[in-house]
Amino acid sequence: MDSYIPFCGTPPVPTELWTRWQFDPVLLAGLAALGAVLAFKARSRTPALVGWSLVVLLFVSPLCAASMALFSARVAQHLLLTLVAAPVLARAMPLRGPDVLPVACVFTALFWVWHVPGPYAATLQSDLVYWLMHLSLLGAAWLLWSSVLSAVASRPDTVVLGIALSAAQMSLLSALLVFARDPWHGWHMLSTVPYGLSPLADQQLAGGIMWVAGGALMLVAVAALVRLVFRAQDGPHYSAPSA
Amino acid sequence: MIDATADRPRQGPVLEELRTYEEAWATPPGWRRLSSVSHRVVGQRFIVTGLVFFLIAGFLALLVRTQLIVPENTFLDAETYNQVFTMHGTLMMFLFAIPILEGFGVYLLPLMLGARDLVFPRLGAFGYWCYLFGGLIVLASFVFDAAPDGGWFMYTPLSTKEFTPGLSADFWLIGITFAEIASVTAAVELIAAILCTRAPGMSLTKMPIFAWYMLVTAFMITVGFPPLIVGSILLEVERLIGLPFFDPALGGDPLLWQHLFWLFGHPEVYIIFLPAAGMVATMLPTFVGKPLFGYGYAVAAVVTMGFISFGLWAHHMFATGLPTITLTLFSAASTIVTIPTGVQIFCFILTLAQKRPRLTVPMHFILGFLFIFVIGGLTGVMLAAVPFNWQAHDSYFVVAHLHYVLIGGMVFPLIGAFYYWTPHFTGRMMSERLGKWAFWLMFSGFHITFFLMHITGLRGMPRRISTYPAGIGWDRLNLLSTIGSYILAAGVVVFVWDFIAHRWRGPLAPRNPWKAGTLEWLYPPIAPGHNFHAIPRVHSREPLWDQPDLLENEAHETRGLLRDAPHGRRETVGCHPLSGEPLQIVRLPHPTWIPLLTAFAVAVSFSAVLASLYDIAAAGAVAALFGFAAWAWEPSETGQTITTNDEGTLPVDVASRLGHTHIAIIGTLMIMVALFASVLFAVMFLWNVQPEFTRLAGDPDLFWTSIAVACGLGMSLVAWLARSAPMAVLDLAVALLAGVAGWALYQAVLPTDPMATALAATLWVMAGFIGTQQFVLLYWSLFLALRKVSGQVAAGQIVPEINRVPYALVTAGMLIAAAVVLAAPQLEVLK
Amino acid sequence: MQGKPVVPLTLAGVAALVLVAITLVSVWSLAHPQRDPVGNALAAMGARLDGVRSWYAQGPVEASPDWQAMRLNVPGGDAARGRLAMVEYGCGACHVIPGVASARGTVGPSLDGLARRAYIAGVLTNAPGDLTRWLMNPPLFSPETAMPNLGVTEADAADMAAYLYTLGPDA
Amino acid sequence: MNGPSTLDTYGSQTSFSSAGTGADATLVLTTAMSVAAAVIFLLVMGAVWLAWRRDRPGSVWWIWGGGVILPVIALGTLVVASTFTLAAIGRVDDGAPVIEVTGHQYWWDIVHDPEGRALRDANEIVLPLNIPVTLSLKTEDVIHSFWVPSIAGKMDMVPGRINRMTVTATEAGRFRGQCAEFCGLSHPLMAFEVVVLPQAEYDAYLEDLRSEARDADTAQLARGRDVFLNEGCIACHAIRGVAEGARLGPDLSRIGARATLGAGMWRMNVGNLAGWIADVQDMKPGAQMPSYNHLSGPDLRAVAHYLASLK
Repeated sequence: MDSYIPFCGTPPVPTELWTRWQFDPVLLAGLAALGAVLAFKARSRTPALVGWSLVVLLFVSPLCAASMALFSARVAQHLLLTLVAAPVLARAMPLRGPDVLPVACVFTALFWVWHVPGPYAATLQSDLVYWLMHLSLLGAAWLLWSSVLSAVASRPDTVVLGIALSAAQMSLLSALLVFARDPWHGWHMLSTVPYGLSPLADQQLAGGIMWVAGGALMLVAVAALVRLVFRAQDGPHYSAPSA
Repeated sequence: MIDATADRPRQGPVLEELRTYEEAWATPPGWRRLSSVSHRVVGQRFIVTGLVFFLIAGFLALLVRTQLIVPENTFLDAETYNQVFTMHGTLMMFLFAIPILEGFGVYLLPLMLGARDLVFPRLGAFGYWCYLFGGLIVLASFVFDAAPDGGWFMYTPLSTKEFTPGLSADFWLIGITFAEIASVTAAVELIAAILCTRAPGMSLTKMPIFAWYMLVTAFMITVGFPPLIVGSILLEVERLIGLPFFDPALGGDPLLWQHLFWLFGHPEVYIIFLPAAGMVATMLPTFVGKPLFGYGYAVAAVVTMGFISFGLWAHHMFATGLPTITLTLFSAASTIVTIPTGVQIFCFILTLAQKRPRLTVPMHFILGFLFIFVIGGLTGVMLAAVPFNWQAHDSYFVVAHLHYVLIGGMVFPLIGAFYYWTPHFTGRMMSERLGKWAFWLMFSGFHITFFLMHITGLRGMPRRISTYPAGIGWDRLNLLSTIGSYILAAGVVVFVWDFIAHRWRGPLAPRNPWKAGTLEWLYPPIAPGHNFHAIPRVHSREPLWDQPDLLENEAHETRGLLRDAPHGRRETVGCHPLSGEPLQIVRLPHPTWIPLLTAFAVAVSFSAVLASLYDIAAAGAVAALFGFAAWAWEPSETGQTITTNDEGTLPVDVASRLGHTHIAIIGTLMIMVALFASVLFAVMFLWNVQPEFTRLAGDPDLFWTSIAVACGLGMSLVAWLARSAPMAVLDLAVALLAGVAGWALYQAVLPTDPMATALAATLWVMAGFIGTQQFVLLYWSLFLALRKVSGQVAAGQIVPEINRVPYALVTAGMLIAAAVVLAAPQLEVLK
Repeated sequence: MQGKPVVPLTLAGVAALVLVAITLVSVWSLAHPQRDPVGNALAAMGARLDGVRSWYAQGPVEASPDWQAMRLNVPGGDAARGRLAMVEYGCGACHVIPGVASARGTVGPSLDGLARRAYIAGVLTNAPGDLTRWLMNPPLFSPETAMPNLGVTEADAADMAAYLYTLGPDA
Repeated sequence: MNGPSTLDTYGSQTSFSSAGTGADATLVLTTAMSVAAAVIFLLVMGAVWLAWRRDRPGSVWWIWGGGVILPVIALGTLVVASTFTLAAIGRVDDGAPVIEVTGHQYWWDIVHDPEGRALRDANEIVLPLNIPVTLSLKTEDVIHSFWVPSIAGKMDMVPGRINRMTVTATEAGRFRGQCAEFCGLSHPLMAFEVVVLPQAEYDAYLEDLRSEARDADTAQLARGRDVFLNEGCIACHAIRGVAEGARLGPDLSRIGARATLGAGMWRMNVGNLAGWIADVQDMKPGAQMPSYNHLSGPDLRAVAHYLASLK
């Protein structure tokens, strides 16, 4: 296993970061397939295009390489994938799945599994596990946002609970990342130093990003959902009868 | 489905003939009024008790200010001073602000929503007694000369046995935890009431805005209070038997308390602010004569605020040495809350812009609210800037800021609300003249007191000091602040005098005295003790404005659903949570002593813990369990149908996901999940922060852990089966499996030594919490089995069974999560 | 509440007044005590009021001089300076001294009503000269006393004696 | 350096006059934010005023403008400004000389150069002028908070943790600091002084900390020293060259040189010292030291004079 090179390559130093684009043929094929499915199945073009472009960017751009060096980059990638790309894709092409709450539970479990030390290390030792991580996260998030969008008008209670659960677990995980005294991930022990961060600082940054940016994205989602409901059913207004 | 005429005890045709509407809803006279469970009575109890606590706490504040009037004052000694400021904060935050706002919610919401009572009146009454007894326990500390003196946030390790011997901290922890039961029960009750008992046609988007604010507040309470309850229990357990949760030498961490406390404490501020803002949003349109501008925006802002408030707690801890790299992110996060606040403020401003408002006394207080709260919000934004926070934190600047936010954001709207709704309580108007005096005295006194404190704080005066040296720059500021506080207090006295004296001096209030648009003003404000002879259909958010006939007819002749009391019973219409269309008839309880007696039993139990009389505590707890059983023993009427005059046939107490009991269970489960999440947070926080203690106290037994999980899953499965095949034997099976699961969990943690490390101690707490859940299921299932065996319920009446399923499922989920945590340290793959 | 709408000018006007008042008070509170005309004026006014009060408290002028007051007169002693010196030398650590907020000590006797006492520490007569000498070196007169030699200068001792003789001459 | 104590000085404990880089940068931020807050307040109140006078509905864009766009701009600016300030003052300088400050109920233990020869003092922190110093903040009992408003913002002292902050004093003089986190009965009596000295004087101070305490050169002082040794004071207090090692109470090797007694609360003089020894529980309730009211008068005087002589 020692000779194994993770999917996104060895941790880059800052100067070479911008040259590290990822043009793995399998990856490109997969992205193309996703694009094809979206092109045929998506309900609306614009969100499909936006979502797909974001996914492409997240995996082809040097962000992929950066996540080899920095855990915070990995977290940023996951947040963009699950909280921006996934809802946009769900808007474009809703998946059909179970209720919001079970999906939120599954999403929570996956989100934790892929950020704790053991499984995280495994993704860096096998391409298969690496892709299992990204596909399962994207899939669960896509499913979650699809069921949120489809249930928001009919069952806002489960939507609220599901989003509350997703937001709360994310806060909890990020709090642990921020307040840890030792870094969790052995992989990043040396890789963060060229970026002027200690491994612990990198992890704290990751937690902070998850806490704040993740929370902010959740908020935007909540506000947008409430507006969605109200735009559909805003009632008539009456003024006091003049005396 | 059972026919309504089927023979059932206690509601035979005899009763139906006898009782008129007024008789069915009569409040018992004299001392038997204590048995009343009506939302009006309970709401008024909350409001009056809250007001009394406000006056006590305000008096303590004057003692504080008097002590600080000159440097090196000897008016109070340090010990008394510490007790006084601790009790001031405690009473204001826990026993005044939240209960009184919930009291307004309890009183007003059914009236605004078109319900005859809250859906769980006995729960409301029980909650009130818990609040009262809890408050009395806290107050009793003065009598025993053991008033808490650790500040209202009771930081560890100062509040541990080592540094605070004696009972003072125990009075605080036990009394406050007890009083918090009232807050969470009221929250569940309000959630169910708002979602399930609205007038026909009142969809969620047509609710009065106050209901939205209260709904979000109630949800926030269910999630926000549990961390403090868990923290209090941990601290009390550490004090009583010495489990080392907060002792760094044994792997604990004093900051764990701060995290749990502020995880509660930050949302708490919004829990206090939101209902008051809801009052503003209700009163303001009345005086403008136009609906609230941007209702949808306001709702979106309130809902987002509810979410945001849980992510900000770290900004109370900027000076505890958080990682520098995250400080900026937390700082940015803290400022985000300005956006929904700003949206609400601009909704109010734009409401004002629609028409020239009437400048009444409540309107004065609303303007005062805008003026003060905006300043408080701006200083709050300043405090989010980390470098500034390091100077201002724990100084008088923060004292100024928090009073601007709380007095401006809550007390001013509240007193406006008293002027606005008092006619509803008493049938008489409060004085416009005295009201303006009260306002101007409070407004000017407030600013003199607290504006100067910004300067005092930046000049270096820390908070919570009973004395300060003369001549280093704080003398004049403190003198002026104290003078201001007397002016402020004079304003409060004028208000209280007016509130008392208007009972005989105030002019009689006409019907709908403020020309409001919301339903609570339908009846002439001579309190009849009951609401709605019939429940009218509504078409908008302002029914009294858009249906003038409602006010043109006599109130008791209102046309609508459930005219009078066709069955001589207390009933109201239950609605679909979203559309507001009638869904069911909710049968409501008549006056009963059980809530009072049960709360008293709980009070005995809590006080006995305080006095270390554990056998009495156990006896009290058992008595309370009997109380709950007696309370729920009454015959179920689910499955009957009632034909109403214009909505066709409606079922009684539906057994479905849309029913009020189910919504209440969801609310309860939110509390349970939040409690569990708090415990889980404690476990993982300690594991993460003090990893070197992970293996020191022995490993949990994984065999028993898996037995526990298996039983938990089996229990859920049987509970799920029992929902469609209600047989006593299934209930017994659920009880058995729940019991075995709890016992297996105990066996699982047994190899760890809770006294040895804090991590092991939190594992025991986690197991104990789930064990309690299992016990509830066991108790619940035995209760159901007993009822079936004794013939109290018939087939088809499956309400409790259907509600037990989510409870069992969530409990099983907790078991699985706990199992992962118990197993994790032994799985090399995780570390 | 049915009356004609009050002109909001009143409201804004009073609010503005409150604002202005708070601003003025804040600015004043920031002024250094030694460069504070308002504070100095207030202090001067207070001193004048004190003078009037003490004049009034003396009551009607009697024919005979107040021998008691004259007996306690400390030549060259300034009571106001003496009070500050008490703080400076730390007398309050051991004694309660009325008028000195920080002086709450219980090690030695309270100095309240000192003017009425017959002896100082039981060894010296209570007269201005003896009190001044005592303050400058207590162990000289009472070898077993716990009161240390505080290194008080003669001028300071006279000031302190003058202040102490203001404590309860008439009661 | 034995000037008047901060108790005599107006404005000795204020964030308005800054004598350290941290306080300085923060004061700029404070001023800017206060002005901005005042402007925003007036704008919002102006909007209320206009709304009051207006008689027809406004546009929903006001909500977007006032509730979303304006806050986002203002907050963005604030976060940027605050971050720059934080970056300027928040960094811990690992290379700077270290002073370890330990909070106790209710006094401060101070160790210069803790990694080296550990030079102890108490309740008076001497800082070199214009040289960054890293403070290492700890506590022995409950949470305290270290705050010298004129030098820098505060930092908590939490059991089980060490918090560090780097400060640079930019003005010579004496400044008052105080515990800012409620820590028990005598929390208001837990202050201290910071003395900022030019390099040469600072070096002399450190030299002073290295050398033994002043000798008792008169009969009375010798008697005081004997009382100190015989009455058990040495169980808690150390005096270099006389009795070393005890750390439960403040180091008294140069107590007479400090301007204040009892952690920044009283002026240092024989009178206060005698009163303190005889009845510390009255002066500072809850302090760990018992009142020594069983000493004979001459013994009390002697020990007070002896301590006052330690300069």
